[in-house]
Amino acid sequence: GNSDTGGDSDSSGGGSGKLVIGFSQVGAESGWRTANTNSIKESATEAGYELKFDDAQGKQENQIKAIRNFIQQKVDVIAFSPVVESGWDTVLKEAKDAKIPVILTDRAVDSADKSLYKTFIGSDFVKEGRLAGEWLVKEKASAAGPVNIVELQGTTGSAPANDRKKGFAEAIAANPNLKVVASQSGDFTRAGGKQVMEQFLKANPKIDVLFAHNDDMGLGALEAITAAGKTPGKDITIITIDAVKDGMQALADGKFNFIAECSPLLGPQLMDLAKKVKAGEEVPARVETEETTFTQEQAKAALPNRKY
Amino acid sequence: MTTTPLAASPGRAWWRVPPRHVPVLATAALLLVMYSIGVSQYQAFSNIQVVFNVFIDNGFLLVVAVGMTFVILTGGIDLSVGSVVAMTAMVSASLLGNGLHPALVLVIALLIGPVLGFAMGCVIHFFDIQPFIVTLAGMFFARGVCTWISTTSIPITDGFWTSAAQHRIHLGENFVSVGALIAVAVVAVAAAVLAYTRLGRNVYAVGGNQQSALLMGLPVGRTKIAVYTISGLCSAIGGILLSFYTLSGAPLIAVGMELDVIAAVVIGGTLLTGGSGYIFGTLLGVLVLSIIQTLITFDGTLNSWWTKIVIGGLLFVFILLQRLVGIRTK
Amino acid sequence: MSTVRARAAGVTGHRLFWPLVVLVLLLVANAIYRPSFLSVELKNGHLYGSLIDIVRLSAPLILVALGMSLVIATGGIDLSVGAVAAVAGAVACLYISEQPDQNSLGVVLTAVALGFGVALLLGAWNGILVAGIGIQPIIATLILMVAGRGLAQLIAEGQIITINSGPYKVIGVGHLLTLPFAIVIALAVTVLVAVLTRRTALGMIIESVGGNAEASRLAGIRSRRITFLVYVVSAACAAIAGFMMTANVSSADGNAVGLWVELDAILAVVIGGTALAGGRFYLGGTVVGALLIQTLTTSVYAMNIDPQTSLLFKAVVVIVVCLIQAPAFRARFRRRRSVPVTPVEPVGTEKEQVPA
Amino acid sequence: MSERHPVLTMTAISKIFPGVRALDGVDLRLFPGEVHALMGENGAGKSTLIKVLTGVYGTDSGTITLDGAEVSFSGPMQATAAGVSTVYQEVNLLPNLSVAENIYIGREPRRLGAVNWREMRRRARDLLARIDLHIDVTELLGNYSLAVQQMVAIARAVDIRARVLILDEPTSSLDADEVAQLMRIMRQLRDDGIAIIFVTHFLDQVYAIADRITVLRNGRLVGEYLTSELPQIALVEKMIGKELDALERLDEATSGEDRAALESGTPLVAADGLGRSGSVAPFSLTIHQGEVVGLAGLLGSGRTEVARLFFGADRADAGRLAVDGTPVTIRNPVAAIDRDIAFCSENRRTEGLVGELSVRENIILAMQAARGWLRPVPRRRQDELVQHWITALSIRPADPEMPVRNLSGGNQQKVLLARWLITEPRLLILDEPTRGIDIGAKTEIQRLVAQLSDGGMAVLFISAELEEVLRLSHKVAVMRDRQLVTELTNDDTLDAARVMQVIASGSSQEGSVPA
Ligand SMILES: Nc1ncnc2c1ncn2[C@@H]1O[C@H](COP(=O)(O)OP(=O)(O)OP(=O)(O)O)[C@@H](O)[C@H]1O
Ligand SMILES: Nc1ncnc2c1ncn2[C@@H]1O[C@H](COP(=O)(O)OP(=O)(O)OP(=O)(O)O)[C@@H](O)[C@H]1O
Ligand SMILES: [Mg+2]
Ligand SMILES: [Mg+2]
Repeated sequence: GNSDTGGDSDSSGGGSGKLVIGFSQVGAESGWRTANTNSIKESATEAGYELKFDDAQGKQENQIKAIRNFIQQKVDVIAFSPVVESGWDTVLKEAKDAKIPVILTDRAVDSADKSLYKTFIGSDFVKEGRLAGEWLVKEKASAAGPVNIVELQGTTGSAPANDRKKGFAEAIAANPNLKVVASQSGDFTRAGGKQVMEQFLKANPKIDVLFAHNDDMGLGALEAITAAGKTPGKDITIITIDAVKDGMQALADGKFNFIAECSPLLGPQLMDLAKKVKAGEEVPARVETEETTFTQEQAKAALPNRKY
Repeated sequence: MTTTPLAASPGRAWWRVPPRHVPVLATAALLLVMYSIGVSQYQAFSNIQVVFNVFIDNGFLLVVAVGMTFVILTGGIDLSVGSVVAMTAMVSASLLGNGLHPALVLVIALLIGPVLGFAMGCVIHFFDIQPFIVTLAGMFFARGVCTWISTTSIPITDGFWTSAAQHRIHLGENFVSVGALIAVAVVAVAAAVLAYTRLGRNVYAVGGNQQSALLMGLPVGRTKIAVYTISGLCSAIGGILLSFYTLSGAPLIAVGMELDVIAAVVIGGTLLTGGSGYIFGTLLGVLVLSIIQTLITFDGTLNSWWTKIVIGGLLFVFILLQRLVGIRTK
Repeated sequence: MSTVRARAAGVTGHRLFWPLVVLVLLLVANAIYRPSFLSVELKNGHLYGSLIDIVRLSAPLILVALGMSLVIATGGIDLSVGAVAAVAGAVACLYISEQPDQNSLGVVLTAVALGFGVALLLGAWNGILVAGIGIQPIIATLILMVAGRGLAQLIAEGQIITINSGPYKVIGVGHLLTLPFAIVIALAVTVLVAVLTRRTALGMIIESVGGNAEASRLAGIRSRRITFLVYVVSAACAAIAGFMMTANVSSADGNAVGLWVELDAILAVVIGGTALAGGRFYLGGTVVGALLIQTLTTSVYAMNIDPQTSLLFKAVVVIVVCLIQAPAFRARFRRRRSVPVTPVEPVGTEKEQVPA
Repeated sequence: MSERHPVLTMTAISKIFPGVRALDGVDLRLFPGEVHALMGENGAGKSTLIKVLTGVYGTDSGTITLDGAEVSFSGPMQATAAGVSTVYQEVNLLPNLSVAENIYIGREPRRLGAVNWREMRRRARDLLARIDLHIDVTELLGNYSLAVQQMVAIARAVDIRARVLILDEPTSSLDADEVAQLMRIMRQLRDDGIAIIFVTHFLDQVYAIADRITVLRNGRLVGEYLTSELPQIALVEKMIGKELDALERLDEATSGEDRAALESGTPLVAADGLGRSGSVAPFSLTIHQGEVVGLAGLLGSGRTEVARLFFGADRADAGRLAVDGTPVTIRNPVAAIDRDIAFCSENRRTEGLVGELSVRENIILAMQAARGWLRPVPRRRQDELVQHWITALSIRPADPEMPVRNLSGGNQQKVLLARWLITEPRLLILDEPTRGIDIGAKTEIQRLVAQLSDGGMAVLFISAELEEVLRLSHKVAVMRDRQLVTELTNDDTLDAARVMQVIASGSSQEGSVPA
């Protein structure tokens, strides 16, 4: 029932009653995000906590509003995946004043005052980009001539797009033969990835590598590559990030070459942290999600047990 | 049958509300009903702070909606507002980051919006181009400036900005922010301008019938340019408030805000065809959107997609009731 | 000589002249950047090239914009087209994904019919709100714009539905007589809408409702029915666009399908010369507008314009289009041309004047 | 005459619209303290001349001097500021604002820089009281009838202290009383030394008030005359450019002789206690085939409302309606048109024409609507019909593809009439069909009505001009205060004075059927 959910706001003792977590999600803009939401919801149910879930529909304003409302409702712990990095100090201060601990998930904030939140749990986008780049450097170590790379960026101005681009660029700087010849935004969508790739293929006669900031754009680009009469995975090496099911399938099928995982399954770790934070235990300032990378063989092995 | 007196003026007694105020009052009443539902359903909803938060969290939306009300009253539309808000915040953040004096930044930031608005108004008036397309170009332009400045968000650490952002004005146990007060002040000024100045009258006149207004010797062009400038100014103020609110400039902030703003204005009873509506209505419109949002957050059980469906549903119920009340009193 | 000039005046005075000029300029710019841009070759019996891409990619936009033209002609606006496209695509893909044999033509036809049916319902919903209850169109369709996205996600439970259906894929990437099938569909629908509105009296009736609804009612036109109808047509067009978009990538993404297509569609309609206030509509103009918008997007990719500045580039082009299209703007840069004037009958009487 | 200097001179004014030379070297002189009538057929260029003067349109050539100084207004705002106050032909006010605002917008009384609403209302009330209009000035203007709006427009123009006052067909929607009021005000202003340009198609009014007449034809100046030196017949001849023969010989078109024949048989349309609360009190009225029923009454007496009930434009909430003796419910115009009823609305701009569509499209609109969208009227047939009526009603310019909004006021009215005539209705409701139409065309329309009724068409005829009603109708129904008070048979004894008396007293002593 929803009419009584606001009722247990007085259970601030932590010992009595259920732990109440207010969680503000960015939105439901991708399958990845939905998996992330589901993981958090399921873990909360399993742990027996009460979860107040809010969907900010991709707007920072909405998230700030939601956090304010959580403060009003005197939840025990506030967790949220910030839409953007900056701009949280004011509301986080209010949370601090109300003595409600805050946990950041998935994306970090750039507050100078680190005491505003207890911990961060999530992936490191720069690292994902770097992993992708490092694999490529190793893969093409023997390449004699120049290697032409095209890049499919995420939504212009979004944190994952910025960071993954940065990490990748840093990594491939190791080999001057590796050169990004074209880089455009595919808005993280399949249709966008396909449309941009079509033009890349026409504009650049020799493309050796495609780096896509997420699986979906990579999957869209696959279609463009096939339509242009090339063999994905062979003629063009494809590297993506995320490792959602469709992406893993493509990897297992040999159409992708490498995926750096960005795991959405933060739920269990988050619940664990929430409990510790509420109990006043020490927690590390930064908890990274357990993530890995996949090659084609690893994907074949992992695919049967993937949850999302 | 005896001769009925010439029912010339739709006669009415003093206690009856003029028919054209009915929609606004109906909206206000419905808003109260909605609020009561929230209070009865969710415990903490009755805190006064919830009401204050509505103003704190929607200050910039309110200010921008005020500007949009002027534009829509003339029968125009301004799609650039969301981007101009973002651009203002972005410019402020980057200038502050470069160590410019906050007062100077404030002036510059407050100038950019009106200048762009003025330019758009001139194009709309002198070249007789549809506002939709001109302001859409303005929207691309302003957003382009945002990403051009930086693709990453820029934090603001300036002392003036942070104190304006974090200063709380206490009213009893509760508090409001500086931004909320500015927003309320803008609403008051705008309402006065619309009701008590020539500009205000001309705005309604242009919206009523541009051709007639012209023939009546009213400054149609000047009025049209003025409203887009005002809208630009309001967007600039909104941008400043947003930069207070988030203490940063982000290139992708306030995307799609123009739709929220237009929705708020129209829910407030302003006709999109122009000539009829009130600032007070716009205030109510913003409150309605915000209460819907608050209700959903307080509920806290909705799925992402159910959130959207419920927002749409509540909007529908609200509009429907508003409409039915309107018809009933006709 | 003078006829040449008159004819030139007639051509440059045409509504579509300037949008077409900009379109050609964009293509020329692309060709200069990369000469092969304009080349069209035949690969495995399919036409292949950037120009073909542009037309194919603009197909969904053309469809949505056609429906939007009719809505705008009645003085309305339909913000929900993107959401409707997403819902229709999601319904079709969901149905296909649940069938054992995704490659069966029957399955695909059923799926398309289902998606189409749902879209018609959504269109009818919009129509009832606007024509029946009398809610302002922008708000009435905003409701569905928000809720429809939710619906699309609900159908797919927030996931991307991936399908593997040959026949369905044809809608997006198939070919017919060397032409991409999407182009064929867009062409067919354009012709259909044109015939329905211009070969019958429907177009004029729509324009009359948009021009003056009350006068039309008093002339015996069922204004409400017409208004209702255009929203249904708009939803139907959006649905086809939705199939195309989802078929293009063989997957339905409740969030991404048709995102912001309503803005592009309105822009296309307006560039095409239809006034947002309602009244006259120009289907040909709408098609040109849609092509122009897609060319703009493709140019950004093809010329590899930095994504950071691509919006500024778009803004400049849109401003240029609307400026040179505006007669008031061109009038400032042009000598006054003599206008053919119908001769008046001579007035017999001398001018007479009486003293003051 | 004494040596006076004109306050305004326009010399060799030309104005070209795409495809139309609306003005061709026209001169106009205007002296202080005179009423100067500007005359001409529909489309002669009167309104255009005025709009050129006030800067709505730019001139293609020619000069304008005001008080000896050459001026060129960029718009009405400048013209008003220079002392030229104008009432344009179509009522150009703002229906979304209150009456008081409409009068004072642009020069609102202010206190401390803020609009002083109370003062504005007070002044508006006083001003309207001076022209005998007692209405709620806080009410939206749009809620009042066209006639009231016209009076408000006049009040606005008159209240602006101007040197030149221009009235473009101000009387077309006014009835006799209002016209008298207006004349009184005009005389007063003239005596104060204000120069007035007066456009009208009513010759009586011209001769009652104008000192001087300028005649235009086809965009050219025919001449300037002193009223006292120009007989009516000569004026008409100058306007239409040919000898005026059988123009005025219509009087015997109707007579009471065939009344008995008309009244026999079931009436074509019979209203029994038809009414709508808040609009018209229940009334009964029958109209037979071939009969012309005139509706007489003062402004706002409810004539339009009666017409709208017959047509289903408003829904009746009381009483019954029978067509051919069978009871019918007419809920909307479609139902009325199905029963061969046509309604030519008085307010052509908001309820009649679709300005953006062409003359052709406007003319076939009703016919097309009746056929349904699937069966378009073949283009050839459209052209035939349209061409026929353009010639028959001499619609100018005779270009069927011209947007109707570019036509002169009178020609627009003719287009509206043509729309309904091609549907060949059995009952034609004409609400002020001759408003703003020049005498030539007016006679033409009157002749047409007589002809149609001879051919068996029933006509419900509403006009502010009592003479016209009497000339055409077999029967006159008198309205007063939104009630139908009586019906008068139009026999030889009935004249305008009688009808006026009935209107004034609200009852008739003899020969009447109580409502
Ligand atoms: N905006 C316009 N565009 C094109 N033609 C126009 C426009 N305005 C007027 N005309 C044409 O100019 C001519 C003169 O019109 P005008 O309105 O001056 O006539 P008028 O003398 O006032 O007639 P009426 O007695 O019917 O009001 C007409 O042929 C009309 O069609
Ligand atoms: N002199 C007046 N004073 C106040 N109200 C008036 C006056 N004249 C008309 N009205 C208003 O005008 C409105 C419309 O009247 P209506 O159109 O029914 O009259 P009508 O008989 O058709 O007159 P007409 O067609 O000559 O304008 C009525 O609501 C009435 O209140
Ligand atoms: Mg005229
Ligand atoms: Mg009337």
